[in-house]
Amino acid sequence: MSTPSAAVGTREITLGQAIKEALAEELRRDPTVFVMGEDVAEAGTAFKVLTGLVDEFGPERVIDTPISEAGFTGIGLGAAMTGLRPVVDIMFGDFLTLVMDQLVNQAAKVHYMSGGKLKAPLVVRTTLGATRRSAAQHSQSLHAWVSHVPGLKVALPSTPYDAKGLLKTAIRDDNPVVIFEDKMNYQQRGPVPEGEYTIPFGVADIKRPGEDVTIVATSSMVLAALEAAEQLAREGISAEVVDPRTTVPLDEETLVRSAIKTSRVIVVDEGYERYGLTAELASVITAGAFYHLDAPVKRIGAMHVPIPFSPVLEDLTVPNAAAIVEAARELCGRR
Amino acid sequence: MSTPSAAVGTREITLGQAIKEALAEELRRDPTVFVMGEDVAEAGTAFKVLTGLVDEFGPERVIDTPISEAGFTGIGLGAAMTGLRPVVDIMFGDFLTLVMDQLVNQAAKVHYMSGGKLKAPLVVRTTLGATRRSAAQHSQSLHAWVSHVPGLKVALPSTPYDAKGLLKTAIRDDNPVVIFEDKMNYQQRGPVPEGEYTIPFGVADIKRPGEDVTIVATSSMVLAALEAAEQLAREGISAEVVDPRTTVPLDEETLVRSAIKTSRVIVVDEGYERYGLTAELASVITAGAFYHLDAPVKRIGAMHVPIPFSPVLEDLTVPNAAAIVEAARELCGRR
Amino acid sequence: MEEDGRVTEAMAEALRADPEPWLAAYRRMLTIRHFEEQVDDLYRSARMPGLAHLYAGEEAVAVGVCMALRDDDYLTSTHRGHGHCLAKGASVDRMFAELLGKEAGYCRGKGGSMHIADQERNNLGANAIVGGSAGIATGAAFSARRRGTDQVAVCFFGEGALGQGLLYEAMNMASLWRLPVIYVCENNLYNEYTSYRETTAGELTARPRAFGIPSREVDGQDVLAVHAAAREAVERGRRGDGPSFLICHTYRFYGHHVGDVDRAYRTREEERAWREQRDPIRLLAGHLLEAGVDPARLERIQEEVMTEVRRGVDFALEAPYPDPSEVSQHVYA
Amino acid sequence: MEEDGRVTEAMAEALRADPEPWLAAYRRMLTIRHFEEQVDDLYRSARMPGLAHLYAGEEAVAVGVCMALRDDDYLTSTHRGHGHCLAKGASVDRMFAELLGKEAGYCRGKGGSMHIADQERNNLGANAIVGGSAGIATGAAFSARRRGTDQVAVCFFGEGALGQGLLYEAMNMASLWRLPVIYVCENNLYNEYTSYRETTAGELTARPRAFGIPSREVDGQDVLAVHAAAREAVERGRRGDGPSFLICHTYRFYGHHVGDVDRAYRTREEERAWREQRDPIRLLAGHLLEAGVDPARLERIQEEVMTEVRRGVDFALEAPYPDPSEVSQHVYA
Ligand SMILES: Cc1ncc(C[n+]2csc(CCOP(=O)(O)OP(=O)(O)O)c2C)c(N)n1
Ligand SMILES: Cc1ncc(C[n+]2csc(CCOP(=O)(O)OP(=O)(O)O)c2C)c(N)n1
Ligand SMILES: [Mg+2]
Ligand SMILES: [Mg+2]
Repeated sequence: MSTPSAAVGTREITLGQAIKEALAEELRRDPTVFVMGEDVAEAGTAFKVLTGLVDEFGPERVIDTPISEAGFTGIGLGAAMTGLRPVVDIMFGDFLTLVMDQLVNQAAKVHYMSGGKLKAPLVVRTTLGATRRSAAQHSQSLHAWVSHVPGLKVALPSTPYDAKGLLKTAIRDDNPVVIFEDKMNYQQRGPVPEGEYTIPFGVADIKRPGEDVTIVATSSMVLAALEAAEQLAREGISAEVVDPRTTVPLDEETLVRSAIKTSRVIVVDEGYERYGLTAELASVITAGAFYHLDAPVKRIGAMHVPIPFSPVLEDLTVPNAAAIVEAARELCGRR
Repeated sequence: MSTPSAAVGTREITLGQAIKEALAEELRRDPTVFVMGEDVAEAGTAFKVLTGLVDEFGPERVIDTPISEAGFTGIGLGAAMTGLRPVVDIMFGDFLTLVMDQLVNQAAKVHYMSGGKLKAPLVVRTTLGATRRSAAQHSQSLHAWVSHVPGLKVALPSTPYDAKGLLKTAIRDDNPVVIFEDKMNYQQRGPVPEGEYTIPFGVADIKRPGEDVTIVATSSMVLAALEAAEQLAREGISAEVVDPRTTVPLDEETLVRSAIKTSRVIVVDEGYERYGLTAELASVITAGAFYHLDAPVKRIGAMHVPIPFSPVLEDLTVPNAAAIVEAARELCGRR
Repeated sequence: MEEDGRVTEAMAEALRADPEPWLAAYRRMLTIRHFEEQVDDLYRSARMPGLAHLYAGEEAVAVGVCMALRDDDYLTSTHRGHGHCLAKGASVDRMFAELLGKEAGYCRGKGGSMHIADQERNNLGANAIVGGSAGIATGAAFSARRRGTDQVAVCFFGEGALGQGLLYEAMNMASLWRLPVIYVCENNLYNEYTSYRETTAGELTARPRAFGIPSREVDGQDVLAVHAAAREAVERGRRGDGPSFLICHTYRFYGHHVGDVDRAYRTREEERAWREQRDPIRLLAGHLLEAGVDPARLERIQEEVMTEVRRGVDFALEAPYPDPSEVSQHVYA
Repeated sequence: MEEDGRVTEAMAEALRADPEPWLAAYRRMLTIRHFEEQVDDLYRSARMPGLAHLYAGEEAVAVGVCMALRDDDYLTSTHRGHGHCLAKGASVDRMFAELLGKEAGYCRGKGGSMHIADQERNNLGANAIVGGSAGIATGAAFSARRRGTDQVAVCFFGEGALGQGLLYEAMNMASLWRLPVIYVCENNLYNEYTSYRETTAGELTARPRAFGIPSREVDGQDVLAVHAAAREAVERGRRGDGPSFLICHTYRFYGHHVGDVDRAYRTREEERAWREQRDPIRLLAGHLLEAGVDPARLERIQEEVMTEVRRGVDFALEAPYPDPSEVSQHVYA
């Protein structure tokens, strides 16, 4: 697992702080980088993740926009095509619905359509995750949509360490990158080295090694998977937790290798299960490890319903540790 | 296969004519139905599919709009919520990028968010399919996106018969339905009964029965699959071609049954392969038929590249009969 | 707004002649105020899930507009939608139930504060996407027209929604097709935590006019002025003369949402000035007393409203949550 | 457009004083015309894949605007983009190669007619999404501003793009941030097959003004008038005074695209009137001859242009297609 050993100069910070650090470092390093979005400056975003950033870099580089997601994503794209490196903030992942044209028909295709002559080093930061009691239009995890689109790269950090390293890589990448942050985990703490580092795209991380069953988990579901692995360990089942970290590019090899080792696989993602991430990951693993698998890859995604407001209902719609433990027991023939 | 026997009153008409017939019949049957979109009236759409419709039903029910996809989809939704049954025309499926908020955050969720008290009987007609030399922004097949969203139903007709029956069902459905037409197949002819009929959603159609290998194909790929099946038959391989016809609801049972029968499965779809339709169909089939499969389900989708203009390149990006034949031979150990 | 001044004078006379409708308006505004104070309390006492955007301070807008509507007229609302819902006639108890995620709520607890709707009164619902209902409201007006009724549709939105392109697409078609829709822009000076002046170029009134839609600025704290303007717009719609646009200048007395307590983006002085000099409820009470209404009546109304709100909260707190099986119901009709 | 009348007079004098720049403009306009006629021929003779939207008839707009630009100024274009590309200085042969899907094309044959771009002259490309480049052009202006250059960005679009909300979102920010972008609306009277009058409510000029952007109507067939207005807008942008909006009234001599041959949505009379009385190339030739330019020069230019275009087509027809391996290149930088 590639999180730092308790080396000199490693501290525990929150996911939110890790993201702010990544932005601050890149803003310092590269004058062409800037941040733009609704209430990102004085307010430091609706999630208070960027508090103070504008004080260091000024309103010229940390820019409050009107409530015009399509418009400022397009402006970000134009800036990216002409020498700048914008980091555009889309407050809730649900609002990606408003920028799909700028992202998919424009940003993703500029490099290809121009025969490789134009580039769009645009970063879109947005959120995913439910159970915040924010109801159907503020709780979706829509990363499957952008993962489906050639020309876009997609990152799904699950820890403060990954968030900082992946965001810095995204900013330095010459392609449009969409990075999804789990809005429920901004306060989650984890070790992050003092020094400069980046995390390459397309390299999965084994968050916990194991032998009996592989749990491939993304973003918000990595914590659930680790919790499940703990529980399973107590029951004598050794679970390996693999976090792809980026869906495009996807580290197929690491996923398949783990599947071949354990011969039992669960794929967990907070997006809708149908036509979502779990289908692709399950298919890739099945294609690569078919003859080693004891059973079909078990998919666990969000229920096929709009996310309800009522807490008693909302909690039923997203995967959790208990569901993962259930699935693992079943795969391992423990019932 | 549920296309009509050469019964009395069955004629050969084109897919485009079938669609116009479905609309004309529903416009006649139900005064609350209306059609709205860019150039749908006098021009009869950019594909000339609705030519003449406005002459029978007038500009009050076949309505030309400004170039405002989000706006008129929203207006369609508001009309649907208040007693009408709009059929909204989105000229190219690529423009779905502009209506995702109205479709996904609004139409798909209205019924659920209101606790079942509001309804949105909205139909969105749009297109998919490449090789028209229309380049990256007019050639995508984005049906995976909407299939991922609870609250939406999605139909993918592959024949004139299915197109007419599914469109009529869509118009009578009380939910938002997105129906994708293959823009390259509007001239394709097929048998369609004179009389009234509809086709239920969630019922796959076996377009060609077979024993050795199952080819699950959607929309534009059904023709390619049938062509491949012909070729394979000549080689002594009996291929069964299954067309799901709707992705939501999905007839999992028929797909799995065929897979169990043949033990070899190919899934073909013109959308991008990664994080697309083939992943879900392959996963559903694998989950249901795992212990009966000789090999992992073979997925064939569009190449992970924006669709290039140059014909010599574009033709390489979409699946075709040859690729299907290749895959079938391999699955059947014929090489 | 000299014109509105005159209108208000006319209304004031009408009020003196027959205070009853204005006493009803007073009751509604007071109900909204107490409802929202209750919501804030429910949040602070951790008895309400999630957040809520309070309408307190803006009551004259929703009530002044909805007084001009019939039950069968349509309305679309926003994330700050409790006031619109109550003004259209929803009942306090079922609204509280919705905010607490209870089955007795208007949406069976599935919508919550940001999606509250009242189908019985053609309130098509609050919308958590800023500007997201511009098309829906315009479509409802289109539908009324097509069905040959004289219903109108009111589209409430905050000034922040002027940033959303959808609004302009919808206004263009409403104007082309002369649809009976009234766009009501509630300018409470802030898009979340940012002053609307930093997000809005040019003249507000010029936006609708650019699409051939008559627009008018109104003092959103004066229910008489709002109602006068709304009545005109509604009549215009019913006559088939097309859409109208009202810009109501108003202010939210609380933060952007119940959790927005420090409010560094605006001064306490500004807040005090609005609360003390521009409270729409106090202003209406003043009109009523001037008109010779017995202060005791206002007090009685106050007591009745407080009782109703208290009963509503108690009802909601005791009401049962939806059955778990509800989770997969109503995905499809 | 009396004001533009005066401007034209001034320009006419300038033209008499020094006809050279206008002879260059004449050459560009003529190149566009012959280029498009060639494209039509390639389509009708089935030698070009797909369709193309011809700019013939609108030459004065692209050329008049681009004459006011430097090579390093930015430009975004539309599905009807050949004219913009040539006016910015692209070469005929590589353009034909792109339209035929050849590797020698500006986009290696991967973009085609609807995505043609010319990176060497900061033409950020044609866009097949109506209004799709409003944000990109505004962002290029933002970038110029942030990088401290005095570059400007021109956003060309048809009047149909006035239907797209994105344009209003972008104009609002351009105005708020005083960005050096010039929105050039080419009003050729039709959105595809529908008259713009059926799709556009209110006054065209009021749309940008509603966002505080000065707007001006120009005779799009008079390159002198277009250039005068464009020069002013460009200077304004370079000075840091913010965006401008030009509405150029023009006409496409061909159908919406090369396959649109019956054109039932407009009359042959209307077409004839524009072709005979409002041909921008004839109008400029008239100015030049009045100014005493030797007719022989115009003829020579005509011959040179025709040769260049013929050579360009031959080059493109003979040029090789991209290697199949190109298909998966340039997906990611
Ligand atoms: C499309 C969209 N973008 C951003 C948000 C987040 N958001 C919620 S309320 C709000 C401010 C809205 O301001 P305004 O429209 O003036 O309404 P007010 O809150 O002032 O009543 C924002 C940005 C959203 N809900 N929808
Ligand atoms: C968003 C979008 N909607 C629809 C289309 C289909 N379409 C292509 S060109 C066109 C008409 C554009 O009219 P206008 O903007 O006036 O440009 P013109 O063709 O007249 O130059 C339409 C509707 C498109 N390309 N993009
Ligand atoms: Mg506001
Ligand atoms: Mg036009």
